[in-house]
Amino acid sequence: MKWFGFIAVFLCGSLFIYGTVEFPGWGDPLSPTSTHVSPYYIEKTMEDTSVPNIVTAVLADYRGYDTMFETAVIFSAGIACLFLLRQMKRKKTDFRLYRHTATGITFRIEKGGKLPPTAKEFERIDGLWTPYDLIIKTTGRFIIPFIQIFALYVIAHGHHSPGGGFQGGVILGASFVLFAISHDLRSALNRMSEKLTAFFYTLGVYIYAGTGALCILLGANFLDYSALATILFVDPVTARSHGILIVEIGVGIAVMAVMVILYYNLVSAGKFDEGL
Amino acid sequence: MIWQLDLIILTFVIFCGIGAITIKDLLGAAILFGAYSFMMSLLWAIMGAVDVSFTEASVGAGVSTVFFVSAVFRTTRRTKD
Amino acid sequence: MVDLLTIIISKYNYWGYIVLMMIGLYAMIVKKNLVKKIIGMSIFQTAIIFFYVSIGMKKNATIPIISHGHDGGEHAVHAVDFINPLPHVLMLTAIVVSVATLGVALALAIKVYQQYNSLEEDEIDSQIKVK
Amino acid sequence: MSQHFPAFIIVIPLIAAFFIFTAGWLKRTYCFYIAAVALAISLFSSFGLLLQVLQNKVVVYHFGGWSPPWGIAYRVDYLNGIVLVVSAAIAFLNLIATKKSVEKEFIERVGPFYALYVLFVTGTMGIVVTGDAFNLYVLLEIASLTGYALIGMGTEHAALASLNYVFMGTIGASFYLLGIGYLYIATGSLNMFDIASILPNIFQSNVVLFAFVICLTGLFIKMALFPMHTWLPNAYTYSPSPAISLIAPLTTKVMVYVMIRILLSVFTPSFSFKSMAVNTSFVWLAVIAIVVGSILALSQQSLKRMLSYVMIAEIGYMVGGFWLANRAGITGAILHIINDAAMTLCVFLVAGNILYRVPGDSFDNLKGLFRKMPFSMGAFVVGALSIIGVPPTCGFFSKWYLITGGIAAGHYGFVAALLFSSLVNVVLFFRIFEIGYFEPFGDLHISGSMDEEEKTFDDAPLGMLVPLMIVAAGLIALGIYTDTLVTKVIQFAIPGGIS
Repeated sequence: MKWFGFIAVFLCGSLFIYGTVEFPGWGDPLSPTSTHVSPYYIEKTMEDTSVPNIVTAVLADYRGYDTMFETAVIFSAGIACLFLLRQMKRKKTDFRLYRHTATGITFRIEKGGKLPPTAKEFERIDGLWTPYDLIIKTTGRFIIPFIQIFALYVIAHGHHSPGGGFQGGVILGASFVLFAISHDLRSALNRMSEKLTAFFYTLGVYIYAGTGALCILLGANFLDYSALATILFVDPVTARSHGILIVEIGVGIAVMAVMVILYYNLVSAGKFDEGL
Repeated sequence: MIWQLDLIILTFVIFCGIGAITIKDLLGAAILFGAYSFMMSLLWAIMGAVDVSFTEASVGAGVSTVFFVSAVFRTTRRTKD
Repeated sequence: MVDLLTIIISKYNYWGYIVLMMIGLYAMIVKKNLVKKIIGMSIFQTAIIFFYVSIGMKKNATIPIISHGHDGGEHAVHAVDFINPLPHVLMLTAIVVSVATLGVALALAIKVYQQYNSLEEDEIDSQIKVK
Repeated sequence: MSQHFPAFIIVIPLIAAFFIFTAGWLKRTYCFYIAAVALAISLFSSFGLLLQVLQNKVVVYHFGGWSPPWGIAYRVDYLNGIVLVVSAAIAFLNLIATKKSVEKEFIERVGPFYALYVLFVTGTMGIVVTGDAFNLYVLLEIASLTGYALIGMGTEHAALASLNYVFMGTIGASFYLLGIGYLYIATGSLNMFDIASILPNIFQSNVVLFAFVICLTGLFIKMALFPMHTWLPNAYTYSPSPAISLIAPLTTKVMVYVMIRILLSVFTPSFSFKSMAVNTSFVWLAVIAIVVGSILALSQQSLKRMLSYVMIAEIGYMVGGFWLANRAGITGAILHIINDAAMTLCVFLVAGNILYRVPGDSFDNLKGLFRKMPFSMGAFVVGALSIIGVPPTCGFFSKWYLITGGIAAGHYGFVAALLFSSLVNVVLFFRIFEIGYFEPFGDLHISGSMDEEEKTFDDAPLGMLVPLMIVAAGLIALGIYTDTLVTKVIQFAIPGGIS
């Protein structure tokens, strides 16, 4: 099987390499790709939308419809993961593990047992893996705010520099994931519960699709942000720029929440009790 | 853009890719896949695709690796090939 | 000799994408482990993204962000000075699609593991046959 | 408002999907109604769109107000107008028909289920209506992702089957994307009709040739044509019944539509049929698909698995009919997309009804079903006769066009394969009729008296039966009005150059 696979792949690859013979050279400024559609974007973006980052402008305006479905893909991945893995009935484990914070001694409490009254000195820990590292926790606490600030900057500054809703959203989601890794899944769930996450990712796609629908209500085509000029009290070009910012924020929120929910589901295999 | 640099990183990418599918430990494969994605994002940055590179660095090298590690954590590290 | 070198320089990126794609395809055809197959699938998708990014490349051009200094001077923008942005846009979408597929595939792999207690395809097949 | 119909078809279900997901947390019963309203609006808009197409020939909609090569445009003509109405109708009817069995199977996951359902419909309808090659890929991925999730929640080995579908489906979609990349490198455009206007100058280029081959390979994997069909039987057998009666009629047929769209509108017939000269080999591939699918169907022992092999054979009909490259053959292929979608919906709905009342769908469990579920089995007879190709059901007419096309093209192998497959279908379905009609239900030794058997009438609930009856009546109506359909719509969908 191995050799068969190798030979098949090798033949297929040689065929593909034969296919590159008539490709225009790499980086050729005269190739059809560089001369047919793309010059319009490069030369007109500033006039049409006043957004210097051409990629953002094309992503959220010229081909904004694709990006709406990109958000929908992420949304359906979130729901799909929830649908496949989430176990609705909570099955309680037979025992719980607690650690005495001062000494680091671990207690195992059998089913039906109760904590001693001085419960504040104990913290619950995972059954499978019991990390206790002050350095990781502190570092996590220290850098997470900076990561989040950076993520918000990336979302907001997507007009002028690389970045935008999607990248910022992923970084924002990663900060929550980092929190869940450096502490544990329960404390992450306390701060960002499942329902809150679900609320956020529907909110994100509502913002995107809602902006598009608003444009229809204002008498233009779907996602034609220039129609927003009448309610934002700006000229149509600036309205496009603002429209792009609004949908980027929507994308950011949706992506952040989906990354978090995907992580929660995968790491706890749908049980939402303990994780990495 | 310097094509020699591009070529060197391309070689790295290919080796990381081969490593990710041959190593006999799923956790190692997940980490190597992260390295692969990171090298890939460098490659794209060299080619001037800054936005794509940014996305790949955050998605491929960041979140995807976490997903792989958590899936391996919930299943098994063992693999026969 | 110089001609050969020019050909290689102008084409090796496309060959690189083919090599990566074939690595992914090989993993998906030959490997029996499901997570390995998923890794192969991701490599396969990244290779195609790599191909698109290579298409967008333009020599002697800069990244597709128009510099608009605060001096207020508007410079004329020429298409030859900037790298083609369209493939980048398409590939942002494709990366999102690939991470979405990855999430669903890993969820399914976890479900398979819960059911058969194994990730190896041949072991799962033998379990199915016994039943 | 009517100029926004192309947007409504896609956007209303999309927004509804988000509402459904939110409603799932608040009150589960709302989910179904929101989905029903959204799909009804979608169906209504697609009807309105078809009427507009009948008047104006082509309806174009620019998203974001940008004109085509730069922005994304929807372009609806006769071909996708009719496919759109059929897919919207199927999605709506199936939603109504499966309400009860969704409540039975996914009581705790109603919200996510309906959200995925509506997203799947969004993706599928988007594929049909879009005029942008890359947009098609994104929508294809939405339809596939939701499909993987819906199939993965099925019984027995569903998760594994779904994971295999993920691998094959991703390879297929990625190949399609790669093919579009090759087209992009050759033309620099992504809009289908813009590409079509540039391509004639560079037909000799081997990049275009590779784009053609790669695109087709990807689409063949997605539509499960014979050598690439391995994902289909397992995925369809183990998937939950309310999902499969949606996925089976839509996925593969829509992919056939995409093939026709790409070859007729992007590569244009003069390239696909004349310069390539591959018609006959593709028809032979289809012949093999038909024969192998039929033979494999004979050896199956359970209803859904048998039906999925029948579908592999049906894919062969459409692909073969299209590659006959004459007017009758292509008419037959387009007509068969519509008819086959309706027939598949009918038989899979019956399978769903049977599974609602009976523990399994293996042939042993079908004994005496005609007495137990007379209405469902009545609809099954109509669906089966249509698949076999008995007039006045619709299956006969599309087969008639296909055979006429085969004879006109002088391809007797295809004609023979069609007749062979019809014969095999006769054997397949009459075997089921026999089991269902003549063999008594359950064990006679335990409860043998006549009174007991009189009481065993236990058909599916009315809410499931009425839509099924509508579908069965629709099969006959489609058959009766075939002539109108062909003269009013389908003949304009085929470009003029084809005789």
